[in-house]
Amino acid sequence: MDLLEYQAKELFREMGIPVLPSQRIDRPRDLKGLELPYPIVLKSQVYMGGRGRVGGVRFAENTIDAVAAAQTIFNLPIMGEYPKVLLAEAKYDVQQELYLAVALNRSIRRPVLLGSLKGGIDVRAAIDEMKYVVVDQEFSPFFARRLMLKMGLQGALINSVSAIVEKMYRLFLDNDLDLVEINPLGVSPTGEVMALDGKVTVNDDALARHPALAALNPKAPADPLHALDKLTPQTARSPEVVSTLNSDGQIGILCNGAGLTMATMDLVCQSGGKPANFLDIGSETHYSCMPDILGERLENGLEAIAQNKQVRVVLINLVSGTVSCEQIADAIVRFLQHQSRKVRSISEAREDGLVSRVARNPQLVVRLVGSHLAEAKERLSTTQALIIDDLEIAVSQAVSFTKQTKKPT
Amino acid sequence: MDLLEYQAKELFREMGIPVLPSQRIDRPRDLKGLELPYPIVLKSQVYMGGRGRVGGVRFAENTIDAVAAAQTIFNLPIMGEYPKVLLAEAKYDVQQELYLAVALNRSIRRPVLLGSLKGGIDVRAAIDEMKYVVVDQEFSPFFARRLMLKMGLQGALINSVSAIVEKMYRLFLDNDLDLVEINPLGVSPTGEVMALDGKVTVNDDALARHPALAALNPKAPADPLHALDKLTPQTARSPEVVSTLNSDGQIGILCNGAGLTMATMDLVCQSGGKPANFLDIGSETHYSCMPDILGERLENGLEAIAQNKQVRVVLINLVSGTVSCEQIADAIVRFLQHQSRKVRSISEAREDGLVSRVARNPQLVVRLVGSHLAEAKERLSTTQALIIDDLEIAVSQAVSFTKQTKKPT
Amino acid sequence: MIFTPTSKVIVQGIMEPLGVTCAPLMKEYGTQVVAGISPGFGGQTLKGIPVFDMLEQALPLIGSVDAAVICTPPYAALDAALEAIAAGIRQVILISQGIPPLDMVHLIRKAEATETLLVGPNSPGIIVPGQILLGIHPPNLYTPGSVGLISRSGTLTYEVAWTLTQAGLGQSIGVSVGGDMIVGSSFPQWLQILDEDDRTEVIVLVGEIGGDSEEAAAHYIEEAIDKPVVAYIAGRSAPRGRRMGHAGAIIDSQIADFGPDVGSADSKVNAFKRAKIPVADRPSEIPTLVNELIKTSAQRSAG
Amino acid sequence: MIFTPTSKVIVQGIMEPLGVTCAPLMKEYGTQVVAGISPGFGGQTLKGIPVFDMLEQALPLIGSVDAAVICTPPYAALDAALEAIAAGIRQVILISQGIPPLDMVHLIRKAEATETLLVGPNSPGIIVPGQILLGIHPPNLYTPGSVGLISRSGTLTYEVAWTLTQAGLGQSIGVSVGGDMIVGSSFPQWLQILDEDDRTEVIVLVGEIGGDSEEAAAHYIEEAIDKPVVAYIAGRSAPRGRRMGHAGAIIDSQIADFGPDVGSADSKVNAFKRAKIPVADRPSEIPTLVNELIKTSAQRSAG
Repeated sequence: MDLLEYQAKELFREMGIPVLPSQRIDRPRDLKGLELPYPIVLKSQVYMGGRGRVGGVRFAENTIDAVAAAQTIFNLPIMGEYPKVLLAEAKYDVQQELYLAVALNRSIRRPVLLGSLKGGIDVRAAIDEMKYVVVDQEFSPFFARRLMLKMGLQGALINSVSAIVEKMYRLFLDNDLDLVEINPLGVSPTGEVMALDGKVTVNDDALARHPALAALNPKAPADPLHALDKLTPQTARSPEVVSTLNSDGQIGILCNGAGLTMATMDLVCQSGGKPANFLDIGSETHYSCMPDILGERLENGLEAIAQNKQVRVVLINLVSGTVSCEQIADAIVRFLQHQSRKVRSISEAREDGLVSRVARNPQLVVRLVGSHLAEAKERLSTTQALIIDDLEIAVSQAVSFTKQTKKPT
Repeated sequence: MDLLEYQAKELFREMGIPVLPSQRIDRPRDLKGLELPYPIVLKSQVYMGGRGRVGGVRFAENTIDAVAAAQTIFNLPIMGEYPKVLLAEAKYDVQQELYLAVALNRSIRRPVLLGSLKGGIDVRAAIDEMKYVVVDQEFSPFFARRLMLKMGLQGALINSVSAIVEKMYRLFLDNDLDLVEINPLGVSPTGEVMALDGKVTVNDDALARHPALAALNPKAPADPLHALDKLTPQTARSPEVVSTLNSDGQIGILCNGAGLTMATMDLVCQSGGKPANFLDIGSETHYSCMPDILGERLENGLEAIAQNKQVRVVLINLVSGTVSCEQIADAIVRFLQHQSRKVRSISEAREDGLVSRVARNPQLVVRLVGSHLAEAKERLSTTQALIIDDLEIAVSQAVSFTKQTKKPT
Repeated sequence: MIFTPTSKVIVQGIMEPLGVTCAPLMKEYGTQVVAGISPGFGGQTLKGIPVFDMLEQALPLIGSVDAAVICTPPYAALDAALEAIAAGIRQVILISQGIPPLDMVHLIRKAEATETLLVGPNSPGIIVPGQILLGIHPPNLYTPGSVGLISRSGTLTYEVAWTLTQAGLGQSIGVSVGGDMIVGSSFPQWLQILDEDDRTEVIVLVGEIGGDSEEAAAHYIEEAIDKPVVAYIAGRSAPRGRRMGHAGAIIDSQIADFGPDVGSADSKVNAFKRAKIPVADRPSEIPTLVNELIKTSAQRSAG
Repeated sequence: MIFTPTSKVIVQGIMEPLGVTCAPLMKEYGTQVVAGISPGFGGQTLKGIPVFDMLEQALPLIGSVDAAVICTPPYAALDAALEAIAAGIRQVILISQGIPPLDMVHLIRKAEATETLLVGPNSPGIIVPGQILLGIHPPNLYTPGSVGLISRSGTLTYEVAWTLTQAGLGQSIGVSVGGDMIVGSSFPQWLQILDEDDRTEVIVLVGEIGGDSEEAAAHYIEEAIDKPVVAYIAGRSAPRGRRMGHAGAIIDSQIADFGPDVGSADSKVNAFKRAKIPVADRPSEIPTLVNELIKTSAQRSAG
């Protein structure tokens, strides 16, 4: 979970990392009650980067300027994202801007400290000068000093900047962060340091043990890759979140497990199909995973996928060690019964019968691997669901359904 | 530094250790604005133990009872200590009372977890059932469960009580405590747990890195043994705190280092002397220790010891590696000059001359070990201070001064 | 192979839903599940497996233990693993998903210091077909043989195992290093184990997009592995997207040794191709490629 | 003896007031002070000693280092010690007082894992008269000889050393384990070192009231030390008082193995007497008792 700049700075303040006096602005007229002296900086609070280059950061010398600037920023999308909040902040006189970060590196499997003498908005320059220190053993402040020396800092700055990195690391550890970044850390002509912009990403798996952070609930824009790639563990009964892929796709994909979902989607694409959306109803490694829950999730998942009226065919590919195919088939049958009841009730309500076409159930193509497959086939034999043993045949069949059938108009 | 119960419980609350609804009472009339429902318990907030046995804890059914009880408690000393604050707390229905503590053990050099099935005011019973677990490696919650099993807890209580110990340990670690104790931990008939009384001792050496705790500044009663035995490191320029020993003693003792102070005091007693007070002006292992500071501390220390008009002789025993005897002698000379100026100015102000006797300087017996001793002797030769090489002769001389001279009347 | 039918195994979190599923599955397969641990449930039994509040209560009764399988809630897993390591267990398999990464960092440091083999988290564990099950692999999809199967997926591993089994290719082992962000053992570690394992003739490595573990594996195979390897990568059709935004880009570019595009399917497939490792385009191609390698291998031995 | 004139030594916190006092004192005594460490002062020198920001910058220039002497502010000492251990130094002497006890617990666990000898904190360190000074013992009060002097005081150690020197009894070593609540090495550890040291004939142990380290030492001497030992305890006339109040009493009664009165002068003196170790009533008695023991010892060797 990403935090907005003003939320990150609140954490910095609590940890003793110096930040400028600032005020949160929810609407332009809040600036009339501003408690900061002018000149100020107004900054768009968005999750996307690069706001500085597109006008999301503006200076103001007085209230009239500030209100105008705020109106402009509220109406300026940053890579498609509109700010809900601005941050008004005092101006700061910097002589030097540094880049500092603590991040978790999955391949080294350790936190790393990062630092560059060239902080600020020019990311390329920051990267060229970037140095890093792997925190291979338990952290102690000397790891931070090691970064200072790699960066080439000298004299008193070694201590003042490493003290900041120390606090960043503590923030990182105490709050289970994936990332804490200060860019830039401003260095004043007198050698004082100030965190001028900050970014904090809280690890989603750990969020439940940090209720204060979880409460910030930023509702970051959903990212389809995110859902697959981060393998975000859902609690066993959490609501199903379907990821949309192609607005003109006609196949919905439902699998258990992220890897299997990706592999199935790959096969659909390789067979010339176009997935509309997909849903991973969860792997079997959730500690509260129980056979009945998978059935329930399957049922709800099918409902969720079928919400997208674009979807003509749903390809179900489930490989299960702990749930029998029979139980899975039962859940599919329950879904189909529920759907047909819904269609009937809508048709009854609207006599013109038009809705029955719109609310038509998608074709189900089911491929199951696991125990009691024969019984599952038996259950599904009386439904419209097509059950196929071989994965590739199931995929071709699903794709061919989209080619056979015309799109409803 | 000890915390009072209500301060300890505030820490418990922040850490998620369950405590009862309560309210701080600074004067009896605060009870008229009480937000707790009756019946309540009123508890004397003192650093001393054993308040329950002497009436420092009282129940009240209504406001009239409560005000009367509060007046009684405010006027009831607990081992000589009057409460400045009471705690009003809801009543709790307990089925069982447990004792739990996390303490630092100096001989094992590790934190230990302590637990007894017999908590409450009967300390003897608690001790008879006490079990402990040494946290030899980095803490993990299984150390707490190990204590539960040693105590003989079973079923759900294993988890609910070990969760409390886990939080106590985190409190202990995060705040550099010497001790955190819950006695009793109440267990309700339904198996819920509640910290009914708590004790927290913050380590004095670590206090400076916990400003929020340091701000609680409880001004605990000074304990002469404390000063010697805990070897509390004073900051190099902190004010001198003289420890008073015997109200009829006539010798003041000033040394550098706690061990040397104790050894010198032992010799004075063995020679039949009676120390009035003593002062350790600090060992040489303070990181900001500098030669000029020792001289300054000596001068201030002599002033502080001489405040006690009972003191007829001051025995100075300084063994220094880093400060030369010459510098020490200079500081003594400065003290004597300052004292004689003071005496003179008082006598001038009061013509009856009586004060000169009262304000008379104590006799100084000086024993120094270190470099440039000859120069030191030279400096002191023109003063009233008697400088002696041998420690035991110096001690006898100091004692004999108190026997020779009559006490001023 | 370090895992044999004589290995003594405990299940931590045995009374959690996952443990209740996992432990009997293991026992039915013939694994010696000598005890289960679940604080608060001491004295009970699960399908004949005695349950204890703590591991140290069980040890005097069951003797030394070879492996611990962890099915606890994710926030209790670090403690369970440390309890196992403190009790001298040197093979720890974490099934539960969602363990906070910094808990894993802590655990990995401890495991390195004590030479403990960690598998998982978010892993179905290990199966040595016909010998032992340490986790929740569906046993009926596997059959004994000489293909060593390594992955970081759960159900996709089963899919590939089933594909091999149907093609008449048995497996010497099936292991998933786990799907969470930070996992306890790496592909190179397992490649090394299988390279030294007598029963393994060919290694199948099943990867996914994200991270750089496939790139690292490709590099390691080229440098250090003698046995033939077939790779497969899932996620080729997944949409490209930013990972950690702006800062993520900076960080990845500095830390990864495998180029700026690391994590994508192309990066991974190319890494294997550069290392001359055949890459299957789809699961059904895996048995074909394995058979070719076995043939080449046999020819080489014959020649 | 593990400390010799060839030992290479660094001083951490060399630019703090304590370091500025300590390092030149050591160097004048002939100790090889090869570098000083003070972050922010890299590139400067102190009395000819080169100063670095970090230890790892110094190592390529000065080679491996035998001992680190720490003079930093107390809250920086743990980090300095960990920096020294990470750089491979296995003798760490903490001079600074006031290091938080939980920092010491952390450091002691690390030292045990790496077999590092810790001395201090709140200790003048170690002197091997005529050979090497690692700390702030006043060299002129010591003279080479065969009495091993162990204490937990600072200036009282100097007092006893001076008493011995004046009585013509030289010292093989003077070491203070330190006066803070939690210290890095124990009396038994040092008793063992001196028992094995060829130059040491008699051991003088200087104790104080508080804690149970003297009781533990008496017990250890009885069990494991062959050389004669003289004890002295300071604080006999100190007023008795509660330590940690109510809870403290409970805790002490459970953890201490030496009875309820542990920590008092009587408890300590009695422990030594029970172990048949002569106890000096005053510092001036120490040389007398040492001489007697040497005589007995000589007679025994002769007889």
